[in-house]
Amino acid sequence: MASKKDEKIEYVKNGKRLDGRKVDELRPLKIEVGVLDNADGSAYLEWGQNKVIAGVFGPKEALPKHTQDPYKARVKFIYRMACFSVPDRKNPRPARREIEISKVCSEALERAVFIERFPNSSIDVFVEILDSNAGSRAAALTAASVALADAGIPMRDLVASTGVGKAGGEIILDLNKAEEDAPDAVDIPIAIMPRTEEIVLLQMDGLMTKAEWKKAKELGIKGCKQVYEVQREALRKKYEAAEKPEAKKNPEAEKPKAEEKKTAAKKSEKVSK
Amino acid sequence: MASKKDEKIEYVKNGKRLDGRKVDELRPLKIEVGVLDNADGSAYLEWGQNKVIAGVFGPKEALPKHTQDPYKARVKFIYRMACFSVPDRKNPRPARREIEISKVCSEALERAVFIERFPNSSIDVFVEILDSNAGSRAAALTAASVALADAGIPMRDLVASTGVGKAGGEIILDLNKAEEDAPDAVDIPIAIMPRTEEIVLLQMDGLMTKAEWKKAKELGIKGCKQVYEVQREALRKKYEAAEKPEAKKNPEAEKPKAEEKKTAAKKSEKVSK
Amino acid sequence: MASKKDEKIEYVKNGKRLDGRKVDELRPLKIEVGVLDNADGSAYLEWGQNKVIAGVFGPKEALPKHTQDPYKARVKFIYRMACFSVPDRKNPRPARREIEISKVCSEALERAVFIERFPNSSIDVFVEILDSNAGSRAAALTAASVALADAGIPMRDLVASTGVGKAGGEIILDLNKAEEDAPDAVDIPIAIMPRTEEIVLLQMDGLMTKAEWKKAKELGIKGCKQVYEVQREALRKKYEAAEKPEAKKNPEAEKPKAEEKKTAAKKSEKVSK
Amino acid sequence: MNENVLWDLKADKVNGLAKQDKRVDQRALDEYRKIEITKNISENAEGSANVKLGLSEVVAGVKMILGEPYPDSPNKGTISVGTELLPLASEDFEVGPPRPEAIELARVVDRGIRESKTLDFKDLCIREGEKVWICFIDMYVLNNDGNLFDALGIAALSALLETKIPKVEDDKIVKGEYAGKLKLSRKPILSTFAKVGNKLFADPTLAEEKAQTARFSVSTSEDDYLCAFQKGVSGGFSGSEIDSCIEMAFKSSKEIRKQL
Amino acid sequence: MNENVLWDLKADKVNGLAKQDKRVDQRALDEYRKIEITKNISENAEGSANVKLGLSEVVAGVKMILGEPYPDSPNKGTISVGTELLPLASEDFEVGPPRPEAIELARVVDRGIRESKTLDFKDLCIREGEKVWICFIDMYVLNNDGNLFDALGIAALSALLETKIPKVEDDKIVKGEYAGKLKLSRKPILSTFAKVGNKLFADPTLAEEKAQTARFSVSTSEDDYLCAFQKGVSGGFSGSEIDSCIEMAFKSSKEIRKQL
Amino acid sequence: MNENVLWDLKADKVNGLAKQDKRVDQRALDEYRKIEITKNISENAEGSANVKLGLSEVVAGVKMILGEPYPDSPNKGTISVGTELLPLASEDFEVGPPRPEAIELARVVDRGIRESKTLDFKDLCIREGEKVWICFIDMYVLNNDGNLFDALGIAALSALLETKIPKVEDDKIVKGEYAGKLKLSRKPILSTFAKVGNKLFADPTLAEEKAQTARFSVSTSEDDYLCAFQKGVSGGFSGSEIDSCIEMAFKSSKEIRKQL
Repeated sequence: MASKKDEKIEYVKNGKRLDGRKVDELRPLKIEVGVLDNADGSAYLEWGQNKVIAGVFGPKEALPKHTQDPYKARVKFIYRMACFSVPDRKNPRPARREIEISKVCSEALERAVFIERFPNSSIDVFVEILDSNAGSRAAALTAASVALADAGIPMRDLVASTGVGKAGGEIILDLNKAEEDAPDAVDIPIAIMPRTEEIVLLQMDGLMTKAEWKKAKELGIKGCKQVYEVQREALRKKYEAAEKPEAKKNPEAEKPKAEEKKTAAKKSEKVSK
Repeated sequence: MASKKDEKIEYVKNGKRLDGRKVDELRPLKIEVGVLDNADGSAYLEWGQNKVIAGVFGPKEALPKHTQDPYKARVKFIYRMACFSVPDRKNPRPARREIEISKVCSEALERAVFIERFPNSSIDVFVEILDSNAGSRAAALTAASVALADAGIPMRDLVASTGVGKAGGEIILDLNKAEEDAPDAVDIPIAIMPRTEEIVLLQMDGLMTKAEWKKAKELGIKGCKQVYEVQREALRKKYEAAEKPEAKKNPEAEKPKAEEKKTAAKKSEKVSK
Repeated sequence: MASKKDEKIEYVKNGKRLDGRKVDELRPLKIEVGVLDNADGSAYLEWGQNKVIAGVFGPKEALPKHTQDPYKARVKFIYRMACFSVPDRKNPRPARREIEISKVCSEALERAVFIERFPNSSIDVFVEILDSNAGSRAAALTAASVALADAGIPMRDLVASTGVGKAGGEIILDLNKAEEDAPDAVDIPIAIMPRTEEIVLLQMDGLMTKAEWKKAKELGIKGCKQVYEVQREALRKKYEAAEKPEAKKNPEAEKPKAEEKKTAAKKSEKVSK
Repeated sequence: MNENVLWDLKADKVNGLAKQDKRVDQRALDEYRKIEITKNISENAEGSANVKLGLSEVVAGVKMILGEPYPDSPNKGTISVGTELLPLASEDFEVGPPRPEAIELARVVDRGIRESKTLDFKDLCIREGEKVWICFIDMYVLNNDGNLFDALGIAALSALLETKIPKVEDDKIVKGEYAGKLKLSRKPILSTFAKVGNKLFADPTLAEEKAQTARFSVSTSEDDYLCAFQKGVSGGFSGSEIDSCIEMAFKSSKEIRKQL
Repeated sequence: MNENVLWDLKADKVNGLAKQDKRVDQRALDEYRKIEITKNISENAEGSANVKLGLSEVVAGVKMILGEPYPDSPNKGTISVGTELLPLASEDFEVGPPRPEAIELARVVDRGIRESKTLDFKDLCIREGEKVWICFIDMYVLNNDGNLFDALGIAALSALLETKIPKVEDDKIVKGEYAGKLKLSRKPILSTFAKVGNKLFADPTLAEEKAQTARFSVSTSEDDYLCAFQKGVSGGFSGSEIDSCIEMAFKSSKEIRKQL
Repeated sequence: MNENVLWDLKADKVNGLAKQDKRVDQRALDEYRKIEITKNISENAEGSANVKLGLSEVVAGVKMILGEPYPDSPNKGTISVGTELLPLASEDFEVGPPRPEAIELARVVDRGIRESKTLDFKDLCIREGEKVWICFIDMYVLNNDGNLFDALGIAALSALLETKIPKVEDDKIVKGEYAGKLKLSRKPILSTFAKVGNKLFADPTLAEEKAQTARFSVSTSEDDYLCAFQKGVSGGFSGSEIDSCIEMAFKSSKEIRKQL
C-alpha cells in the first residue's frame, strides 16, 4: 500500500546499496536459541530491524480430535505481528495477511519435520513479530525452524529462508523497506532445505522477466545458505552452553525430549479411547 | 430503506404494469435441474432479474450431536446473497435479514419433506443469490424445493413460492423492485404446497385492508400454482434427459439415492455408538 | 471518560451531600426476592437510580465437560448492561468492563458459596442492569447474592457490597454519578461477608492517601453491613410470604431445592459416563 | 425427570385438551393472559416499559441517538430494533450472539412498527442529508412462558409512546433536556396464534408452543389495517385459518390497545 | 464407503498413472480442462462472470464503491478481493468465516491482478486525498473439482474486463448510469501445477490435488512478465521444476487468454 | 505425569513452606524476584520495553495515533491498553480473542496508569474537539512464571517513559520525526500479593499462584498515593491484610522505581 518513491533513486551505486550492503549481502542476522522457559523450544532472532520470537510446543495430541491425522502430525504455525511492530498501529485481530503467511509457513515446515513419526499429533509453532522492516516472514520461518530443532523435533533439515528480489532494475538479496518501496520492486520470499536445495516456500509479487527470476533464484538460494550457517552456529552455541551446566537458565526444568513425549502421547491416547 | 417514488405513478394502466405485465402475471421464470456436480441435488433459477443457485446435501448425520432429533431430520436452509447481487455491495457477513429468511424457509421446507423418515439426520440446503430484484426469497425457496426433489428426498409435495402485494392501490402478483418502492407498497412472500394449498410461508410488510388481503391471498395462491408448473416441468425435463444417458454430464458419478443413504446413516450411527 | 466538573463544588456542606444524604448514608435501597418464574432463584433491586435484576440457575452439570472441576463447583457470574441503561446507548456486545466485572464478582461469590459441595457443577448467576447511576457492580453483586440464597444454594454468608470513596476531599459512602465526577473522585467498590468482615471484592480508582483509605475502609464495611440488613429483610419477607400459600405467584411450580438437585446431578453423571 | 420429557408430557396435555376446545389454564381459545404494563422503568432510557404477559416478562427501552441518514433517504431518520433472550429468562437461553430466534423476534417487532407507518421517519430528520435521529429500541426477555412476540410488541410500543426527544444544540444532545415527545400516529398491536391440532390458540403459553405445529403473527392497527404477517414453525395453515387469526387479532388488539 | 477412503483410492490411481506420464482423464500433463466463460451473470454487478474449468465452477462479480484513499497514496484507488467456498460446492466446505484456504485463494488472485499493474490505481482516483474507487471483486465457488486458483483467476479477470465505472455526481453514484469501462492494460493469467510423484500436472483435478505433494501457481502476462508466485502444500520443488512450471504457464496462458 | 497433578504437587510444597514463613526459591515473603528492563526493543514503537521478572517475561510497546476526542472531553486525549497472553508463553494460553484473564490484566494496568494522573490527558490534545492523541499501549506475555500484573505494569510504565511524540503537520503524522517526549508526572508501580495459607507473598511465582487463595494488587506513587486496587481469586482478605499489602507495596515500589 506504500507510495512508491521518486523513480530516479539509484538502488545500487558503485556496487553498494542505499544502506551500504552489496547486492548479495544479508542484513545483520543474529539468532539466540532457547530463550523462553516454558516453551519446549524457542529462538529469538534479529535481522536488520526485524525482531522475532518463536516458541514451539509438542509433539502433543492434536485437539480437537477431528483435526487428528492417523498418518502424521500437523505443524500448526501461527505468525502474528505485535500491534506496535509496524509504522501504523496494527489492529490486534489477525489480518488476512497473517493467516496466509501462517498457512504457507506451516506447509514449508511440514516438509522438513518427520511428521510421519507422530501420528495424531500437533506440533505448535508460535511466532511473534516485535519489530519489522521487510522480510518478517523469512525471519519468522528461520526462527521457527531453529526453535523446532531446539525442541528436539526430528527434522530432515533446517528450513532457511530469505527475501530476494528487484529494486531499480537490480536483482538484490534481502530487500529492506526502502527497496521494497521501489517503483519496480519485486519481492520474493523463498525458503529451502539447504542440503537438497528443495524449495519449500516460494512467493512473488511484482513484474519480472524469466531471466531476472533465474538470477533471483540463484541469489535467493545462496542467501538461504548464508542464513543456514547462522542457524547452525546458533544451535551449536546452545549445545555447547548446555554442556556447561552453570550456563543453564533454569537447571531444574528438565524438558522431556520429543521422542519420549511421543510415547507419552501414545499412552494417553490409549487411555482416552 | 429505499426512497419512495413520486406518488403520481400509475402502477397499472390499461391492465398493464410498468414492465408490461398483467396484474396476475409472473416475471419470466426458468429453472434448470441438476446443475452442480458435487451436490446431491441442485437447481439454477432465473426469475426476472433474480438469479439463484441451490444445492442440497443429505440426509446425513446431523452434527454436532446435540442438534440431532431422534424423531426426525432437520432441514438446514442457508440463504445468502453474493456481495455483488444488490445495488450497493453487501457486506460479506450474514445480515440479520439473511438469517431470518433462512429460518422461515427452513420451516417451510420441513413441512414438505418427510423429515420423520430420517431421525438424527440433517438435510442441508444452500442457496446463493447471484443477482436480485425483489422476490429473492420466493426464488430461493422455489429453487431449493426443486433441488430437494433432484436429491431424491421424499416430499409430500413441492413447495412453490411467489411474492404478491400492492402498489399504487392495485393488488398485483410478483412485484418487481420498482413496484416494491411504491409509496403504498405491500409485499407478501407466500409459499404453499400446491396440492393442498397449505400455506407454509407467509410474511407481510405494509398497510393493507382485509379485503385487499383476501384478493392478494387468492392471487398469491394462483401465482404459486403457476410456479409449481414450472418446477414440475423442469424436473420432468431432467428425468427425460436422464433416460438418454449421453446427455448426462458425468456418467461415472452415480449418486446414492436418499433412501439408500438413510440406511447407511443408520449403520454409521451404530458404529459410532 | 466524563468531564470533571468545576472544582469549586462543595460535595459536603453542613454535613449534607448534594443530594441531601449524610456522608455515611446509602441511597435508598430496595430488594425484592423471587421475581422470576423460570430461574431457580432471583432478585430485583433498586438502589438510587440503579435497577438490577438477577437470576440464578444451578447447581447443574458444568458444560462443556472440560470446564468441570472434580473438587468444586464454579460460579459463573455474567454482568451485562441493557443498551438503554446508560446515558449514551451501550453497544450490545459485551464490553471489556463488563467482562472484568463478571470475573471479579464470580470470584467474590465463590468465596461465599460452599462450592466444594458441588463437584463438577456450575452455578450460573446472570445479572442485567436496567438502569444505572454509579455503583451498578455493587448493586449487581448484592442482588446476585440474594438470588443465590433464594435458589437455596448453601452459603457461608451473604455477600454485601457497596461503593465508598472520596469527592471534594470528603470520604463518603455510596457515591452517586455527580460525586463520581468530582475532579478528585476516588471510587472503591467493596464487598464483604458481613459476619467475618472478610473482604471478597475490592477495587479502587483514583488518588488517595493511606489515611483516607483507612477511613474509607471503615465506612465501606459499615455500609456493607447496612446493605446486609436490607438483604436479610428481603429474604425474611419472602419466607414469610411463602408460608402464606395464597401469596405465591405460581403455587404449582415447586422448585427442587439445591441439595436435592445435587443428588440428581450426581445420578445423571453416572448415566452419562 | 429429563427436561425434554417433561415438556413432551405438557405438550401431550395441551394436545389432549385442544380436542375438547380447552386450554390448560382454562382460557378461551381466543383469550389473552393478563397483561401488566409498567412504564418508565429506566431513567437513562428516553422511554421504557416492562410488560408481563401471564408469566412471560420482557422490558424494552428506547435511546434516541444522532446519526447520518442513508444516502437514498436523506430526509429520514430510522429505527433499529434488537432483542436479547437473557439467560436468566430460561434454561434454554445462552450467553452469546443473538440466535435466529432472537433475530426473528426483533425483525417482526421492527416490521410491525415500521410498516404501520406510526412513525413518520421525516419527523426524525434534524438536517437533511446530515443529521437524523436513530431510534434504538432494545428489548430483553426476563422470563419466557411463551408468546414473546406479543409481549415484545407491546413493550416496544409502550416504550415508544413514552419516548421523549432529547434537545439538540450544535449537533449535540443536551443531556437531561427534551424537545418534546415522539409522535406516533398509530398503535400497531402484534397478535400471535398457535395451531394446536386443528385449533387456533391466541397468546400461547410455552407449553402450548411446545405443542404447536405452526405459528402465525399479525400486526393490526386501530384503523383496521393489517401491518405485518409472520408465519413460523414447521407446519402450515389453510387460507381460512389465516383469516380466522386475522379476525381474532383485530378483536383482541382492541382490548390490548386500551391498556397501553 | 468412507469418503476419505474413496479419495485415497482415487489418489492412488492418480499416482499409479503418473508413473506412466498419464492422467485419469487422459489429458496431457500440460493440458487444461475445457474452459467455459459466461459473462455478465449479474446485472447488479458492475462486471461479472461465471467460469467452468472442467467440473469446477466459480463466479466473480465486481462492485465499484466510493471510498477514501489510504493516507500514504492519496491519488490512488484500490482493489479488494474476497473468496467464499460455498457449502453447496463441496461436502468439505462449511458455513462460517473464511478459512485459511479461502483467504489464500483470494490473496493469490489479488496479487496476480494487483502486481501485474494491469490496473493503474491512479485511474481509480476521483479527487486526490478525498474520493477514490474501491474495486471489490467477490468470488464464489459453486462446484469444486480442483484448481480453484486458476478458475477464480480467470473469473476475476473476466469480470474486470466487463466492468463499467458508475457515473458520479456530487460525490454520489448515479444508479444505472456509467462513465465508461475499467481500463486494463494487461491480462495476467494464473496457472497452477500439481506435483504428483515427480511429475508436474497442469490444471489439477480434485483427485490429482489429493495425490499432489506440492502445488505451484504462477501469474504471467502477455508481455512475458511473471507477476506472482505461490507455492503451497507440504512438499517441495527443485529450482528446475519451478522453471518447468513457468515454461508451461507461459504456453497455456496464451491459450486461455484467447478465450477471454 | 499429568500437568495438573504436577502443579498440585508444586502448590502443596508452596503451602508447606509457607507455614514456616518460607518460599520455594528462598525469597523473603516481601521480596521481589530479579527485574531486568530492556528499553526500546522495537523501532516501530514510539516507546517500548522488555521486562523480565524472574522467569516471567513480557514486552510493551506504545503507538501514538491521531484520533478524535470523546464528545464529553473535547480537550483530552486518552490511553488504550491491551494485553495478549501469547500461546508461546505457556501451554495454558491459546490463540483467540482475549480471555477474561487478559482483559483483567489490561484493565488493571490501565487504571494504575490512568488514575495516578501521571499523564495529563490535556497534553494529548492537538486541537480541541477535533484532534487528539490516543496512546495505545500493547502488551504481550512471552513467558509466564507468575505475577504478570507487576511485570506488565513495569513494562507499560517503562515504555511510556521512553515514548516520543511524533511530529504532526496538516493533521498528519510526519514519519520518523518527533516533537518531544511524553510527559509523565508520576511513576505508579503495581505491586501484587498472593495470600498463601495466612501468609502474604510479594511477587508470587506461578507455583505460588497455584497455591494462593486470594490475590491483591495495589498501584502506588512516589508521592505516597494509592492509585488503584484490584482484589482477585476466590478467597478473601481481612482489612488488616490489605493494609499489610499496602505497606509492603510502598516499600517494594520504591526499589522498583529506582530500576526504571
